[in-house]
Amino acid sequence: MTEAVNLCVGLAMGLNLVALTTGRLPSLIRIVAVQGMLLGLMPLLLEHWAGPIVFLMVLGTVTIKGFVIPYLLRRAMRAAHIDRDLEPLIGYVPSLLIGAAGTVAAMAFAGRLPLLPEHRDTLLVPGAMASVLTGLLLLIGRTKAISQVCGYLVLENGIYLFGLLLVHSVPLMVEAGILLDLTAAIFVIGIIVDRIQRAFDSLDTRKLTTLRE
Amino acid sequence: MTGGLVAVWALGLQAVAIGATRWPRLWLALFLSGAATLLGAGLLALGQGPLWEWRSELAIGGEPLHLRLDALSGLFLVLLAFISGAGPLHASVAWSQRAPAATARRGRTWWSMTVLCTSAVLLCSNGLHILIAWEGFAVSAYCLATLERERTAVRAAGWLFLAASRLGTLALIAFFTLLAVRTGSFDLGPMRACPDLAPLFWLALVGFGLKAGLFPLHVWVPSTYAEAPSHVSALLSGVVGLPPLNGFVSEWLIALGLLESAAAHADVALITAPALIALTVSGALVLATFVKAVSVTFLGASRDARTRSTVREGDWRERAPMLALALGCVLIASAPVAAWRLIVPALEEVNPLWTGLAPPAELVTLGRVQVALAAARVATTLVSAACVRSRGRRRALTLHCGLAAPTARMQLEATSFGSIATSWFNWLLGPERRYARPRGAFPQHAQFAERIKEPVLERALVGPVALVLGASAWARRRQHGRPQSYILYLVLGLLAVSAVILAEVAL
Amino acid sequence: MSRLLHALVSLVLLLGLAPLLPGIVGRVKALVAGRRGPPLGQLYFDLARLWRKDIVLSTVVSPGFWIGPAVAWVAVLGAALLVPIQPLGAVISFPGDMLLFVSLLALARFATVWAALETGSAFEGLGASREVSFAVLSEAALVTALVALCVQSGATSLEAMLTPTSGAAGVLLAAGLFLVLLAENCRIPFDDPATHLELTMIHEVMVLDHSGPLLATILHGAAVKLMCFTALLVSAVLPTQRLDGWLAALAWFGGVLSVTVAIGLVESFMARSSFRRVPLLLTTAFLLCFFALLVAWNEGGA
Amino acid sequence: MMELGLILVPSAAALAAFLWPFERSRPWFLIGVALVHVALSLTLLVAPPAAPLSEWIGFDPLARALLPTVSLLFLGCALYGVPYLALRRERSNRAFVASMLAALGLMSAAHMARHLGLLWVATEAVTLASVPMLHFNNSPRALEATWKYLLVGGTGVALSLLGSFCLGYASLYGGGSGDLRFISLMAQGEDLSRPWLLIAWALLLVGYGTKMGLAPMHTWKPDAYGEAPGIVGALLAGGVTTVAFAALLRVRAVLDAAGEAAVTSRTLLFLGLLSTLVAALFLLATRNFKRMLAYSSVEHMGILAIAASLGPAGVWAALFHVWNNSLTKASLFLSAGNVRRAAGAATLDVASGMSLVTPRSAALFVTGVFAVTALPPFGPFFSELQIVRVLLESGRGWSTAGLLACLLLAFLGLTRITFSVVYGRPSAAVRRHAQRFPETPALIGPPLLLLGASLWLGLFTPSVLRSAWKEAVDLLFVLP
Repeated sequence: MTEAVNLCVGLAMGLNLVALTTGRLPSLIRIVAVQGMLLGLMPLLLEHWAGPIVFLMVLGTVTIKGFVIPYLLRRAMRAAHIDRDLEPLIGYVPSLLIGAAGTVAAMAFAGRLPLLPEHRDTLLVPGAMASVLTGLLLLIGRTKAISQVCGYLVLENGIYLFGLLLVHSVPLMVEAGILLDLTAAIFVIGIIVDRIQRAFDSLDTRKLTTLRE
Repeated sequence: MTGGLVAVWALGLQAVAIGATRWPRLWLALFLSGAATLLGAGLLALGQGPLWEWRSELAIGGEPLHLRLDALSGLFLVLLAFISGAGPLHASVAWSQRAPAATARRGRTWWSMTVLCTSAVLLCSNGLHILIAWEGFAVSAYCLATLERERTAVRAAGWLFLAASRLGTLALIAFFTLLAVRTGSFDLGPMRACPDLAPLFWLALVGFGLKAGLFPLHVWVPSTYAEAPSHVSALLSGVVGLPPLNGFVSEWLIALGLLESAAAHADVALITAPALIALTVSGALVLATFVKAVSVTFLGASRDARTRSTVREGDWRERAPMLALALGCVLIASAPVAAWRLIVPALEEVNPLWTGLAPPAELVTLGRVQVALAAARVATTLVSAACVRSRGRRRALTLHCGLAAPTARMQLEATSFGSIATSWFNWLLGPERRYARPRGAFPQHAQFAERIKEPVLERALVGPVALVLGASAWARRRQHGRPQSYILYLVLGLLAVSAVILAEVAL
Repeated sequence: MSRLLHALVSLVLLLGLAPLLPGIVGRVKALVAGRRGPPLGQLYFDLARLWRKDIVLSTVVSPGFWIGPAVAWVAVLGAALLVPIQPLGAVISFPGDMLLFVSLLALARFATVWAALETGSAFEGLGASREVSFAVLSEAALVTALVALCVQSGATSLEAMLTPTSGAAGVLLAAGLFLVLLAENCRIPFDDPATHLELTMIHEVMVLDHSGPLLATILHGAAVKLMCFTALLVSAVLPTQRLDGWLAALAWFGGVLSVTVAIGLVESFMARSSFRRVPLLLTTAFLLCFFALLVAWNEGGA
Repeated sequence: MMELGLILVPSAAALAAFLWPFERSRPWFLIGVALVHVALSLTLLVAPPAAPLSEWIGFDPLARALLPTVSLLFLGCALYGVPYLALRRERSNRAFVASMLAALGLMSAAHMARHLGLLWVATEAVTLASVPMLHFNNSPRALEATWKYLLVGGTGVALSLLGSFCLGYASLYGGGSGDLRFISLMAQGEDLSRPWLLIAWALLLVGYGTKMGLAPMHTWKPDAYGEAPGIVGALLAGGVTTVAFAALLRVRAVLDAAGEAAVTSRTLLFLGLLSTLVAALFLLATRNFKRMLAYSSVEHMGILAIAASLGPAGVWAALFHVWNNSLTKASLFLSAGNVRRAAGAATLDVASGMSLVTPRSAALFVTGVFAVTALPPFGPFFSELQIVRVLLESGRGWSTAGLLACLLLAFLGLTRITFSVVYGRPSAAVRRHAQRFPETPALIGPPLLLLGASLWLGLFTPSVLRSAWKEAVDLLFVLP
């Protein structure tokens, strides 16, 4: 069981690093979608009792993160006629180095944190931290709105991963609420991205600097 | 009927007057009766009337209302009543004919508010309520001073006044809260019994000193007095400076004290003798300055043809209050003993040791000498007037040393007038000079202007202000509109909070 | 009754004898220059003549123009009444009257300057500017001298504090007060009352536009002021109080006469110094008085 | 059960308004719901339920201390909203009205949430519900502001979710069940795992601090408040920030129960002072009077954070200040909205001499600025005085001096901008533009009412409110 979890989380961590290096938006969207699906499947590995509600949730998560959101992002990308984020504020190589260092630091930091015995051998905590860091790095370092949305998704994936630690203690109602909220947030962001594309005829956030002091 | 109740009645009248600003005559009647009542209250308190205190269950801002009228507040009430009563009479012309109706009404409203708030400051005995009344006074005074706010200079001066008074209020907030922390309540009653609170009074000094225009807290004074209507300046200077005695008599008392210490050969004379000399020098400088200002403004011929045609003399309503106030000054100067009697109960409030202080014999003699000299002045003036009336019929141009066509612009300017005295202080004042020397055989244009930087506003404050504005500009550049950086700030905030937590845990 | 008599006698002496002093000064100057000069009582004739004359007023002046000289004259007279005339003593005397003395002189100055500025003339403005500016220094010197006297005697009224001293303090004080006298009365080297170049005058230029009785008042006031300062100097230096009766009066008049002659001699042998040097001279006067104060303090403390 | 009405009535009304087919009558939903909400919350304020509904959600003392101000604020906004939306007929108000009502319901839910996860869900939902309001103007500028609001605010909210999970793990590691109900977290007390607790606090403070607008996480605020209609600014500045502040108070109570009061105090004081300083500096620099209001909001959030760092008396003063700030700031946003509409722009280059164009709104605006800068006798003066007093009582002289200095700078900045907007001469273009937007009593009344409420609150604070705040403080500082 632990191996399966670790495999999934390890894959997700690898995808983080790939996401930091890619300049092509389609592949970034694909990476984030795969990561989302991978993590969406995790409850099946962790839950001892996989009732229909859990299945429903997994199905919902996978559908939304793997298909709906990527579809929205691709549509916006095509409308804007871009497929690259060529001028990142933090270059690809520095991003990769920072990301790798962050992953290492997350491993080391998680090792020093007090963890319950059943979590001590899993990669859940370092994986969550690395994803959060990657997400922040993408949010800070990229200039295209789509890349930033992807960064936000990676950040959320990290938090989701951390939430799996509490999967037995957080009531399902609340968990469903959290998931619903996160999804709605992505939807709203997607809509706004779409409108930005229409209003500015671009998805370059460097054009969004009218509001300043 | 005690003075306190009369004072409350006066406050009520003032409040009613605010409601009647739409009808100038009604307002004037209400306001003046309010001022008269205030005067009565002050006189009652100054007379042998007992200390009046009133505590109410009614809480304003969580503090029970506590009013108190002693002789000291009574004295100030009397002064306030005089000055505030004279103002509207002087202004009734300005506020009814020349200014638009709206300005006139605003003026009436804020005048009433100012007087109301000032009386409230004098009556309240709870720090919180004093703060409320004090700030109310600041805002009303600001509104009064900027009645003609169409002019930029007026707005700038008003803003400076407001800023300075805000600084004062913050100092007072600190003062009263510290007091409340030490004594447990905002009520000033317990304060009188706590001598160990003395260091706090520096804060109060800053707070009240700003409004009183004490150096170096005077930054707002010159521009505000210059830009506000004259009666407003009079109220501002009269209310918050509140000179306990008039001009010479008060200075004479101070100087006499200094002199006696010198004569007694006390050690303190090492300080007081130089102080006396410095007082003389400053007095002479003030004389020079005053002569300069008055002469350039009022005397000689008008430099500007436009002024000649537009400015006209005010009527009796404008002049009468000025005359009344001037008469008051003359009376105090020539009857110092009476003024002394008026002051002593108030002084007892400040320091109980001064109870029953008899006017010194010197003061009695001084009063007589002043009266005699005044009589002599009147007599010689009458003789001089008679001479001029009988033999001064001929009129001629002022002597100009043969200049054929003198113009009014050839009179001495203020800058030139003061140039000798200021030149001695160049090393200290560092005046800015602008020349345009006359050139050629028929010079068209020549100019000389000298300006001295204001020491606090233009020198001492320049550094800190530049620092704050620099920091502000730096912060402003950080808000540049790039959301990427905003998220970076968020991360930095997280790091900063973590650092604070780590530091706290490590301690 | 005797006080009233005393006051009347003093008034007559002051008002009557004052115009003699400028005459003495003029005669000394003339003698030194080898001329006969005007009669001693020339100023009396001038005053009488002026008093009968008409007044010409400038078109721009207001009543301050003719109130000024009147007020100034009363103020100077009041100040003079505070100075003791031996052996009679001062007419008015009370603790702290020296402050009144200084302030009355300032008032006189203020009234004169005001009247001068009424005309709007650039000349008179210049004169007024000089007058008020130099007054800052000369008043400082005067007050320092008075404080020195005060420290020395322990009294605060002019009559009581004018106890003459000998030694260093006396010399310093005499020199300082003499300089103040010259400056306050616009004598050479501070001002030249006899010049005809308005640009270089102080006092005379301020009264250019006054005529008739007004000018008479001003001239008489100036004479009283000279008298007053001379008396102050004499009382501060000569031990006249120790003598009695006629001897004191004689000594006092002798002192006044010699100070007046000294003024004449100074005017004969010195030239008017340039305006830039005037502050220097006045500062010297101030320092002399200040040293006198220090010496007096030292002696009093010992 | 009555308290559920506070959530359900607005939510149901939001749905109904969304389906309602008539543009002109739809805004009246706002007033109807606001009146019901005010009636409910005031009834509950005077006669609170004996016990909270459940351990998950309920009208507990903290909700009682804060929720009524949201109701009153919303009533003011609703009264203003009807005439405002009548002026904006060119835009459909369907999404606007529905999301306003939804935001009210969600804010009520957030105030009444007694479970950290539920609280988070409600807060995030409020954030999302305010998006349609933010880009109601649908201009590129509004879109840009919305984007930044979503991106920065979303990141902050995500961090607070991470923080919530960390708190849960602290409980789990400490032998608890990982239950996120505040009551059980507080009961666990010192058993909570300390490292996780501190991590959770840092994340939650930054997360909810972003929502509150504490510096340096405040960057979305000027953009959002500057571009949104005044009514939205009022709701965000007076209501949503309050929700985040209440969340921080509840989390802080957990930390205090675990014996970490020193850490919470120190960090809150740090962020509070930093916020007042940053706000003061920006107030000196900005040239847009609606952004000015945003920075003023940052300043007041800083003051709240400072007050919250000071123990029971400080929190009491903070609750008082929340009321004053909500009502005053809302009034200010509404009057500023009037001025902005008449001027056509909010920058100082355009808006000038507005006292001649919109005299009543300009007078209200100036009075509001005076009120918000704590000039007596308006409410903020009394609460800030109380805060200064508690600061001095706790012996933090230097912090007090710093706070007072920042207040002075903020006052200078605020008055500078306000006076240059209000006084001076209006340009001909502004005069022409303003003729389209006459000042009607319906647009003046609501800000006037709110300002009056602030005045009344300061001078004569009702005893029921005083006791409500006291009980909330007792709830937060009960030691197990």
